[in-house]
Amino acid sequence: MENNHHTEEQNDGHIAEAHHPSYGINILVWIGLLSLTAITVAVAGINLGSLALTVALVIALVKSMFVINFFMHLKFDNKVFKIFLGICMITFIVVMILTFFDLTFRI
Amino acid sequence: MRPNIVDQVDQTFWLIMGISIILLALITVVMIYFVYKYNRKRHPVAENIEGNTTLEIVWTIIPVILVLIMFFVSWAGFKNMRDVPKDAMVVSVTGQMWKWTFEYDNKKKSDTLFLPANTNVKFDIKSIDVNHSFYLPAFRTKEDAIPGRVNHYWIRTNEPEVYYAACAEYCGLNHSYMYAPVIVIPEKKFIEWKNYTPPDTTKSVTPVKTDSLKTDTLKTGAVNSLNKDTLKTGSVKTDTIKPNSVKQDTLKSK
Amino acid sequence: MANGTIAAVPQTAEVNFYNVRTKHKGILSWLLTIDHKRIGIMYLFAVVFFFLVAMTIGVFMRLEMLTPGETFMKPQTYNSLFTLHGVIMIFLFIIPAVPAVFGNFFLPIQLGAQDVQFPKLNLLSWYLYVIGAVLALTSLFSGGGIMDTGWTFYVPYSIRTTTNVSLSVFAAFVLGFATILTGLNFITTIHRLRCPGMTWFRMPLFAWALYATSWIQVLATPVIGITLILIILERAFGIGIFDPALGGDPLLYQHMFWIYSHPAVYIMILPAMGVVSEIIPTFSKKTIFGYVPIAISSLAIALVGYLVWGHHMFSSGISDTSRVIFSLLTFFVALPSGIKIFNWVATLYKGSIEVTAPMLYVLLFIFIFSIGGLTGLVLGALNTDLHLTDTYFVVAHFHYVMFGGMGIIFFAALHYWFPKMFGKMYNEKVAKTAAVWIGIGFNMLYFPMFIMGYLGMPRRYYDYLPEFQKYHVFATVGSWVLVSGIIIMYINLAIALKRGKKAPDNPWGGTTLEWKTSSPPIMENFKEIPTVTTGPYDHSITESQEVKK
Amino acid sequence: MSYNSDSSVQEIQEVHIHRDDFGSKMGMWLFLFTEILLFGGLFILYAGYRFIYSEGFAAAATELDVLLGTINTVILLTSSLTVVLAIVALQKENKKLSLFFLWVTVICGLIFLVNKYFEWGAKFHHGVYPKGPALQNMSEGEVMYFGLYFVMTGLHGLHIVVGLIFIGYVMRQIQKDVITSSNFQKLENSGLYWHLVDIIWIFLFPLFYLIH
Ligand code: HEA
Ligand code: HEA
Ligand code: CUA
Ligand SMILES: [Cu+2]
Repeated sequence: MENNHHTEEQNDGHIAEAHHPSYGINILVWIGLLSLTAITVAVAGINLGSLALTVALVIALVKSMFVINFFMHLKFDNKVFKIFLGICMITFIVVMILTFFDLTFRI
Repeated sequence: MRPNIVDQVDQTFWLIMGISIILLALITVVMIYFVYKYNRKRHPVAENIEGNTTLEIVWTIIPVILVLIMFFVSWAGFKNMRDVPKDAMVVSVTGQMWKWTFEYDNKKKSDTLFLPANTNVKFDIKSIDVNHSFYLPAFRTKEDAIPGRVNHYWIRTNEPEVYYAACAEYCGLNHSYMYAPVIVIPEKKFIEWKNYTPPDTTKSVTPVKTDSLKTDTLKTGAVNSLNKDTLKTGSVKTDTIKPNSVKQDTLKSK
Repeated sequence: MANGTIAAVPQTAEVNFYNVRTKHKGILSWLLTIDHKRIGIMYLFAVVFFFLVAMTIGVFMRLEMLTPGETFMKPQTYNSLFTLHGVIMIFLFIIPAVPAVFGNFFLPIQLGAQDVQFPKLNLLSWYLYVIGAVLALTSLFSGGGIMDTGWTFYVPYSIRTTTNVSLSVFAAFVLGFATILTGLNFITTIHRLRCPGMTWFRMPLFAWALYATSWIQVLATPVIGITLILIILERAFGIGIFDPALGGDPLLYQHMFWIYSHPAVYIMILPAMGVVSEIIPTFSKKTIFGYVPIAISSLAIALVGYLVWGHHMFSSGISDTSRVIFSLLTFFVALPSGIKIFNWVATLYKGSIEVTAPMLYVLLFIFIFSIGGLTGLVLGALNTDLHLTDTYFVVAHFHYVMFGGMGIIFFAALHYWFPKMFGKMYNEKVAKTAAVWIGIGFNMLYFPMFIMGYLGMPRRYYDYLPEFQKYHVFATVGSWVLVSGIIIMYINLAIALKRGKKAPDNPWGGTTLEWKTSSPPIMENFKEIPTVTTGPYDHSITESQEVKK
Repeated sequence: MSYNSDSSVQEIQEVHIHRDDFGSKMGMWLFLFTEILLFGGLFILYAGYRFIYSEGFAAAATELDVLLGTINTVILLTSSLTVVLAIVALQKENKKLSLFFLWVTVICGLIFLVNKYFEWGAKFHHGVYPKGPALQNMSEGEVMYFGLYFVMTGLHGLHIVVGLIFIGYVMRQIQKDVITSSNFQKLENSGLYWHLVDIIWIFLFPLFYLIH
């Protein structure tokens, strides 16, 4: 593989050896996700007023962190992927905030 | 006395332009000088220069200062534009394909905008079909007419004069014919006009439907099929209004 | 296995990627190729074709504007033409122009790689481009006629007009995907395929520019993708998302549109800036001044470019607070562009400058782009924009930055890399004459538009008040000068293609890796994978083997 | 080896396609980002309209079936798990088990779609569809809500279909031993895609079904 001269992200391009996850941890994560689903549905029954949105979104965020870190393996992956995801999320959040500078302050 | 919006816009414009022209001249002159001085014929061997941190800092800081000056000047002008005087007379402006309708506080409607001289006027700008933009070039400002919203701006009229309003947001076939005459008259005459209702005005003034139009009515109304001439009648003929009839010198910077 | 094959490519210069024996023969060897160079050439011809189409439309538009009232077309035709002109220029020409043509051809070579990371995906991008183009052409002859919304597709007009908006918008969606895939490909290529020794800060600045561009392509294009799909859904099913009659908010549409389309203007200009950073050191025979600031400013432009889209909406009734914020941010986006300009000019200092055709275009670019960029500041200012928005001032601004920026640099790149891409030399004198014509014609055409705009001539106007006629006439005449310049340029290149002298491997004395392989390059780009030990523009070590022409 | 022998030409073409799992994964992630921002646009619209029409949205949200939504959430979470398990199984060189897990995923996906079909069907039946009779009588906020509901869940459903096709293709490749315990990046990429679809649902679920 002459032409696989990777100057960074040190590995030879084959990541099979990178990490050996087991069945167990993934099943645990799954149970966690199901519990969080149960919680969010249960909480939705209570009248939290304006807090409801925040709570639901926080739970959804936690759930997606689980999926991203374990199922999608990001926790064990190379740093670039974390940076990439960070760039993507920051872009999205900033765009959202700037849009709301308009919506919130309209008369 | 508040600063005049027209002057402020022109001053900001020429301030930014002035800085820009100086910068442009500098860049161009230096560039041409280098190309001449260090031409291969005169200067066959180049000297390798990697960069210079001091210079980088200088040409970051100076532009920062320049743009901040530009920003604050334009912001000051903008604040004035958005801060409507309390005593402003309100005219409601409604755009539709392809004409403007003006409504005064006494419900009088007109498709020519009559305004009293030396008065602050606030426009409430609406649209009943697609986006338009109520543009008064002589007053250096515009604001879009967006269906479902009311936008606004204000101006201060001067001495009696004839201007025009144009539509500056593309709105279909006759976008370029969506003018309205703007006639500033002495205050007394204006009040006379406003309170005078000729028995047959209703004919010349098209009633404006204010309830929102459904999508379909427009589609069948064939945005396409009208031709230029049918539309021109009813609206102003282009040659009757003198654009920027503000005297030439007011247009130039002060 | 790779090793053996590369060594087996013979030394004879005659074997290049055009005549190497490939699996498929004839036209198929192009249509099924996964070679980045061939794909780049295919893009070149497609892009130039659409450029000429849109330019011809532009000339017709100018002709119509020669006199007030009807000159030779009806308003509906004019409205369709400027829409078509804008859509083709933006989606079919300027966005793919430099990345897809020169990026495809030269990025892997400059990195010392044999191809992009995903060659098949690269071909798929090309096909998406072609499909998008075919859809766009189909939309002209089907449905309710040629779209007449302007390239911004603003709702509610775009929902209501009876013309064929849906298909054209879908074409733009497909074209968007083509650019996303190209961007994705380039990012991965730059991360994975740099040759040994090529650290991030030894990459040519063209690669840096493409890297920044690609990120915008990946992260911004999907937003317009979904927005365009929503227009189609509203037209087809009456789903209310933007339609104010159903409670939708047309301003949210504008937000969505410009969230993409402002970053998109930096998709257009960043690659051009990358090309400039290549050409200036080559013809000054010295390294670039301020490599790191230029590289970083590309990223900065990409970054800040995300934060300023609201400046296209100053008059639309967005909140005053957001106008102030967007305006401030807009002013900051000018800084990295300025840093680039200053560093380029500084590179000339104590160089050994040769004004060849590509260099002439670059000098022209610096002048014209500065005008375009600086007038952008007036538009970014809060109070002046309310006067100038949607007038010819804006039209002048964006032609100065788009045509004067990317367009001129497209010509520069074409001349700079022509010997490498086709192995032929063109007539230098004629090329320079054409550049001068283009420079004069360009300014005659667009400068009057600044004045008209300031005097209050709105854009997208089929007809105008008589007092503007003198400016319009001047501009129209300018367009003829420009046309002649461009025709001379293309004819010169066409002749060179047929009968040009054979080009040496390194006609300009360039230092980046593409000049270290044959002209045209061999199939695998290099006989053996190069190893890099210095920065990209180190002229001190180039052997003076270059052939002066 | 002479360059004009056919075999070498063959090889010249093949050199292009070198294997780089890391690069392939990077490409996949970048693609996922475009998907995130594709939905991101819709999420911005959702947020915007929810802000403008908070009451209409609250009223409309009560009309969705929380139970159905919850079931679909559980189904998708489970299918995500089985994809991961399929990767683990393949890494442990258990091809059969891996294929079994993928089958579970596919079936979960199909059940999800069937549920969605019934959900949409019920809405249509009650006249809740664009321009439908029920929508004519609703407030603007509710119309916006259902517009977004149909677009977002519809697009999500489309992604499920694409994910299923992707996984189906990967299963065939596993069967043919193209994807193996030492070469499973394609499987992982299909997994990444599927998880992303799952994550989007994780947000759609509370936003449409739970918050009143
Ligand atoms: C290649 C494309 C391109 C580029 C690079 C730019 C660059 C810029 N543009 Fe432009 N723009 C467009 C394409 C582009 N634009 C298009 C297509 C439209 C119209 C869309 C439509 O409505 O159809 C538009 C419209 C447009 C508007 C909206 C006008 C309106 O409709 O009301 C604004 C407003 O702020 C704007 C601003 C700017 C600014 C500040 C920059 C800056 O990035 C410029 C930065 C460069 C410089 C400033 C020059 C060099 C710098 C120096 C010499 C340094 C010293 C300078 C100082 C810092 C003081 N542009
Ligand atoms: C890259 C972008 C780009 C480029 C290069 C151009 C190039 C030109 N454009 Fe522009 N233009 C846009 C992008 C561009 N345009 C956009 C985005 C809009 C906004 C659309 C909208 O409002 O929605 C616009 C709008 C626009 C308008 C405003 C319309 C209006 O608001 O009413 C005008 C008016 O004059 C105009 C004119 C021209 C002209 C004369 C050229 C000239 O450069 C053309 C020069 C042409 C030649 C030099 C042709 C040479 C070749 C031939 C004649 C062909 C010969 C044929 C063969 C050899 C096969 N354009
Ligand atoms: Cu009304 Cu343009
Ligand atoms: Cu912009």
